[in-house]
Amino acid sequence: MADAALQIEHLTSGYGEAMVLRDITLSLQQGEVLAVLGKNGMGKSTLLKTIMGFLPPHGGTIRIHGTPTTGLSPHRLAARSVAYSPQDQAIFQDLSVEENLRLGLRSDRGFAPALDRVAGFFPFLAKRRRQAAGTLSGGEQKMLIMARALLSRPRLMLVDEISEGLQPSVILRMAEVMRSELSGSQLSILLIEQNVQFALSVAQRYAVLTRGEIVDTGLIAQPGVEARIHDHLAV
Amino acid sequence: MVGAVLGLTLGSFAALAQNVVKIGVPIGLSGANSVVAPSVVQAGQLAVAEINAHGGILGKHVELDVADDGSGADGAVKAFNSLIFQQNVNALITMETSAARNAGLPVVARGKVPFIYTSSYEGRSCSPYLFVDAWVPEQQVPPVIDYFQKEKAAKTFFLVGSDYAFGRGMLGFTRKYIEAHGGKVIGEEYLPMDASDWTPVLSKLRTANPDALVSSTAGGAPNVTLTKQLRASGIQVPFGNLGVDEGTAKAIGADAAGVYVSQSYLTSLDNPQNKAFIAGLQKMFGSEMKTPNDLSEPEYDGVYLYKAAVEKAGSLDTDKVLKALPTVSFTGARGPIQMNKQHHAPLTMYLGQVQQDGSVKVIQSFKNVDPGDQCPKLK
Amino acid sequence: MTDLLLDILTTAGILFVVAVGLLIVFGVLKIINFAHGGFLTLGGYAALIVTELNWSPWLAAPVALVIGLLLGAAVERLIVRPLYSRPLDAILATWGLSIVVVQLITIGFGRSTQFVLSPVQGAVPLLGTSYSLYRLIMLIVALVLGGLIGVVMQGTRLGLAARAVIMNETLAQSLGINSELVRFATFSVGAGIATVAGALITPLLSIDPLMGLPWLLNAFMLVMVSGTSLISLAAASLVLGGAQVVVSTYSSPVLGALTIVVLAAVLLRIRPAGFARA
Amino acid sequence: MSAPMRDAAPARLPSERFRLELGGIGALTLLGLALVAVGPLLLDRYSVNILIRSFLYGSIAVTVDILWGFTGVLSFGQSAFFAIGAYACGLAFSHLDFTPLVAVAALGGGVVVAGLVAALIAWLAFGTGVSPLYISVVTLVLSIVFVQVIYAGGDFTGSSSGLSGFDTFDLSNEAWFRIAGVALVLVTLLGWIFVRSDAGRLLVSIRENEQRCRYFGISTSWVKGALLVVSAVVAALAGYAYAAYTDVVAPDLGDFQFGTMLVIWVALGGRGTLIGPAIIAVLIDFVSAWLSGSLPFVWQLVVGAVFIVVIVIMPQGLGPALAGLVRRLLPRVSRIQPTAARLAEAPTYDIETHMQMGHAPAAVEITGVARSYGSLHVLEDISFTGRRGELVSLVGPNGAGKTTLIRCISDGQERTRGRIAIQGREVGRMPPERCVRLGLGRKFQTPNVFDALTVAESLRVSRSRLERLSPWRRADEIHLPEAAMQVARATGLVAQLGTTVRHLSHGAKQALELAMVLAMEPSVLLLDEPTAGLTKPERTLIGGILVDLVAKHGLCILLIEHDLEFVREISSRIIVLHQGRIVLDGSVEEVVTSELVRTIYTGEPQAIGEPAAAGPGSDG
Repeated sequence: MADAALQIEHLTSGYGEAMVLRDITLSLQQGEVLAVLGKNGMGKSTLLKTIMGFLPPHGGTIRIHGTPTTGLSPHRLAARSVAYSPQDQAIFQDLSVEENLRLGLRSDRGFAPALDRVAGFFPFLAKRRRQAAGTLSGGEQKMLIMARALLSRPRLMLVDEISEGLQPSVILRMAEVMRSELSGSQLSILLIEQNVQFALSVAQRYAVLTRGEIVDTGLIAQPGVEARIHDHLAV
Repeated sequence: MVGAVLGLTLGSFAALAQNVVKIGVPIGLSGANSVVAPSVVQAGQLAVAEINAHGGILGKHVELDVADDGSGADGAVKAFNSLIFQQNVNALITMETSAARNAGLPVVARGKVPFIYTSSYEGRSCSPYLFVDAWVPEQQVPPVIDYFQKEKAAKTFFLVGSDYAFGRGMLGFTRKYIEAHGGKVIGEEYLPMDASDWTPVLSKLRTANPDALVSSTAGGAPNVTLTKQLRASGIQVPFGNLGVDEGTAKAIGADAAGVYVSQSYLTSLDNPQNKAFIAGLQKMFGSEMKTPNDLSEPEYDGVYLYKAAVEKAGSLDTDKVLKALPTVSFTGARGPIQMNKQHHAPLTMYLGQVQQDGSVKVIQSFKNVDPGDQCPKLK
Repeated sequence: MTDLLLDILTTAGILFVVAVGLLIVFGVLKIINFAHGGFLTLGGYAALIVTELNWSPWLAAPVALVIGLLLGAAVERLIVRPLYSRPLDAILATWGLSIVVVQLITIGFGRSTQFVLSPVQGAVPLLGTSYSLYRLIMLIVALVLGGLIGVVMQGTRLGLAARAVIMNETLAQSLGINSELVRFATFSVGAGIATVAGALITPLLSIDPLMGLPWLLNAFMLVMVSGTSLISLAAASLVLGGAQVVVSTYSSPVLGALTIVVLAAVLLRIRPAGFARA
Repeated sequence: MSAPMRDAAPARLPSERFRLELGGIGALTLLGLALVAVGPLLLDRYSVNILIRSFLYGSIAVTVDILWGFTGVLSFGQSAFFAIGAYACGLAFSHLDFTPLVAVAALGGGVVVAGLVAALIAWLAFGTGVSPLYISVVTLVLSIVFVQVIYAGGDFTGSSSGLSGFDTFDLSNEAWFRIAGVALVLVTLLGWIFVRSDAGRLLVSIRENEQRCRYFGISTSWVKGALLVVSAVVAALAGYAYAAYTDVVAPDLGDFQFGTMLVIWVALGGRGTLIGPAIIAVLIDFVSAWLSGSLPFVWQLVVGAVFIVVIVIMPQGLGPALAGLVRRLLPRVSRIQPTAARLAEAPTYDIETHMQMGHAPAAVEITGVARSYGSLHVLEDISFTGRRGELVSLVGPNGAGKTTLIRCISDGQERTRGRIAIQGREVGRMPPERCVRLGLGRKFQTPNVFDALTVAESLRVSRSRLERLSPWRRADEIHLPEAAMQVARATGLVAQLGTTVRHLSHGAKQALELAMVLAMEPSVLLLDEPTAGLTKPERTLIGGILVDLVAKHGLCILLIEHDLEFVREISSRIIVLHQGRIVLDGSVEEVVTSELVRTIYTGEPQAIGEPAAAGPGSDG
């Protein structure tokens, strides 16, 4: 049996004394999309930061493709084909679109064909490659983030609230792009979301995070899932 | 003055010392004087070695104690304190910046030791403990100005100096002398003693376009930077340097060629004492020998003058030595030197011009130039 | 007037060359390297060694570069790296380092002021006046150095990584950039540029163990007002250096020596972010 | 002869501890004075000579430590103040006759000039919005300017030569030794008493968290400025003595290297220990002078190298490192007993008393408030009124502008447009410390506390606006209003009064900050996620206290919360913010059932119209 793309067991993590995540156990199979849903302040971003090596976990283990990664620095994880798109400050505002994209690859070799490929998803990128990324609109910036993550053909993507503040049309486009990249590749995605509809349109499985704990998890294909999730997220 | 009276009655602390005569040399091994200081130390070491070879002073072995004063006042206080109170020297014989000398004098007064100052300086520093065997403006400035006015038909002068007592004192006298002799000073600029960028001064010099330039900068480094930058700027003007010595001129190299100097000692002086002096240095220091110069030779004379005074007094007692000092004489490379009642020495002065190889060619000499009234209150 | 203009331009050039090493270290590492003055001094002594070995004065800068790169690498590993999270302590520790450098130089070379040969002599006719050739060369060096750093930063993968680390180190790390390596390389290069600058300014001036200090202070103030931008540094060098020349020429050199620090302090009070993003 | 009752290790009272320590320092003081008295008899002339200077330097090192080690103000310019005092002496005695009148006038002049310069520096460096690093930059500039001014002074200041040989006090070296020695002992003793007093703890709290202090209504700029002025005066006095003794003043006294050397001594001796820097300063200067003849470079090299090692490996300094070593070797000798003040009820403050005065104004009234950063509008047209006895929750997704709104209410400099009144009084452009005095209390999102203080000390500092802190003793009781007391009791803080805040759990820190804010007796309370990172029982507890505060004491609370369940339980009213605007202001019931709120939270943006772009620029 192939190793899971991401296997998290009994993970506890937080900032200093404050435990934001408690005893999280999750697994993401190869080729799968797992949506982690939850309201603000429930520890979703902390989960990604811990996986990516920015926060040292207080307990538990993280394995990526079977190899324990606890203690590895972020750039080493990136070298292992993990692409991380943070929620805030995810682009270099003062760098050009092209420079932002170049940073998605470990070297400049193979950049041209890779750029052509992602420009196929988001044509505006090719046209605006010289423009400073900070001058793009919010939606365009999110698409740039997605394109940069896909550029290196990662095996595991960690995506933090990519749909936040986007127009419905753009959200649809994002979902399409993700689905097409997933088909026939080894890519697995851990999707952090508040937008339930978007999450459900891309993911196969979901987990609900509330106050640092997983309170519900299951397959999206089940009937009545959407209502169930809404219950978790409601006021 | 209060200290002086006490000093005369109490006598010297240092006199209680061991069976050696200790001579302190507080000097600027670092900072502005660092270029010239090693040659001064060598002159002192030579004198001491010679004296020891001939039985010392009053049969006691002579030791030289050198302390760096950083060419400044603060460092001088530390160096003087250390020499007088820690090393218990019997006398101080040294060449220093005016800042260091002024700062050291109160320490000398407290420690009550004779202080022979061997540096040319701006004049009028008076203390019962202080004797000077080098020139003052009254002796040095006239040869240069007279020569520029007569031979170069200079009417307008530009003065440049380091901003400290010596620089201002020399140029103050120079300005008076020029104006008293019908010349005109069209610019007078100072840079801090440790400054090394003369660009703004040179800009003004270029704009003023004088007939002659006279400079009086601190010891070594400012002389070098000024001369180099003046040459690099392409400004052509007769240049009299009141602060440069032969060793420094050599360090500057070809850039110094053509500069006029007025000195009481030059290596090219043709007399047996000078030949013996240079030969002695060569023998003692070999390849390490620094070119002797107008600031180092007086140190050699100073040590011998002290020896003569001690021997005449028959004691190391400060009071007695101070009384004997104006009465003794020594003939060194600069000729016979005797300090007067006002603690300064009449000297023979030479106007010279630096050559391509850094040596100085004597153009004119002036016999026994009197320092004038330096310290009329001392009797 | 032409002279004044040339004075301003060449002074700005010299200031830029002296400060740029400090600037790139500050940009990438976010710490002020107070050993910068010590590195400048070291560069001066590298030039002195070249002179004493009777090598061509043109070799002074390359020799200084090698010394600076190696020393910078060692210093980053041993002293700077443990202090990344304590920027104030990093200032103090690098100042301690500059004391050590000064004392080592003093032990090795003595305290006295020394001089090096200039690779070129005298003045050249220019725009109706004659002007110091070496100062003009310094202006060209500044332009070339600024251009070179600009090209590296803008045109190469290394420069792109460095800029990414300057702008957002966390994001750069998550994109696979080894920011520790970037910091290491940057500090080493910054030290190398500092020693080269020290070697380049010495033919104009004199060498002593403390020669780096006044330059460090000016460079520090320039970097404080420039932030992390090369263009800002060029502008600050021109404006503040120009003010220094004007004040020195028309008022007094003593006041001129104050111009840069005082103007920079005033600028920082009015606009804490300095020239950057003005 | 009955044995005293023994409690289970009660915390020692501050006054007891203070007296105990005072005994220790008193013994040290006597030892110091004795050494100063016999020193000249035992030491040779040179040592006496050098130590006079070393003692004076030691005094300035103590002032640098109070500024930097305790208060976090790193000044490179203490040398300039020292030199100002020295030049006052040198200039007066050089240009005027030496008479007692001139001597006193010069001393006064030096002190006044140093004080004024320090006040100017403080005004420049401690103004609002000025970078914390600026004080270091501007003091660096001060020392450079000072030296150049002396250079420019020509014959008057002696330029680079300095002034020397002026008539001065006719005192023996022994007398100077005793003057300088006693001065050092006194400065250290007074400094020691001050930093250990209640007021001294305020310095540490400014160093630890200046923002928190300002939100306690403490004018930190004023405190730091006053401290700088006093330090400058002490340095100037030392400088005056130095000049009078050595009979020399030179520009080097005020330069940047000397200023930096003072900082190095303090770092080596141990920041925040006073005695460490004093001893190290004397030791290093003395040894430097002794070795200046034989090993000057090597000695400087050793000092520099040791300094680097200390900064990198033991940033606390040599003194504390040695003390730590001793403590480890003798584990039983110095067990430090926890020290803590008792808590006592403050005379009840009651907002109702104000209310009875009739037509009381609204607790907080916000009219048309907007905040933009350039073209980015974070808040637009926010208007609402918070009344007494009301708990208003502010909810909304990330980036809705909730925290920005709190910031605008508590700092008059923040908003771009609009008016805010607290208790009927306009906030205008007041800085936080003045807003707070209108009756505001603000708790930050992440616990904003003083890590280096104990719980009791923190509470005392938070009360400093209501109860003056003594600069020379430590009080045993802290008077807390009932609400703060309730928080402290319910969360177990009362049992941890002697614990250093650094060692508290996250929940306890949150509770402590809340207790501190309540100790200020605010009428309007701004709470930014007070329960973030707390466990469920802790949250319930805090919720109960908040409800109580509103009901019993008539406070008005504005609460930012993500946990909507919690909001639902405690709020009397909910305001929903979205993209910088108020989209709903209503009762709990209205908000909970609102379709609009549901869509905001589950991300179906078409329901609330066109979303603005997250960044500037046009949408593409």
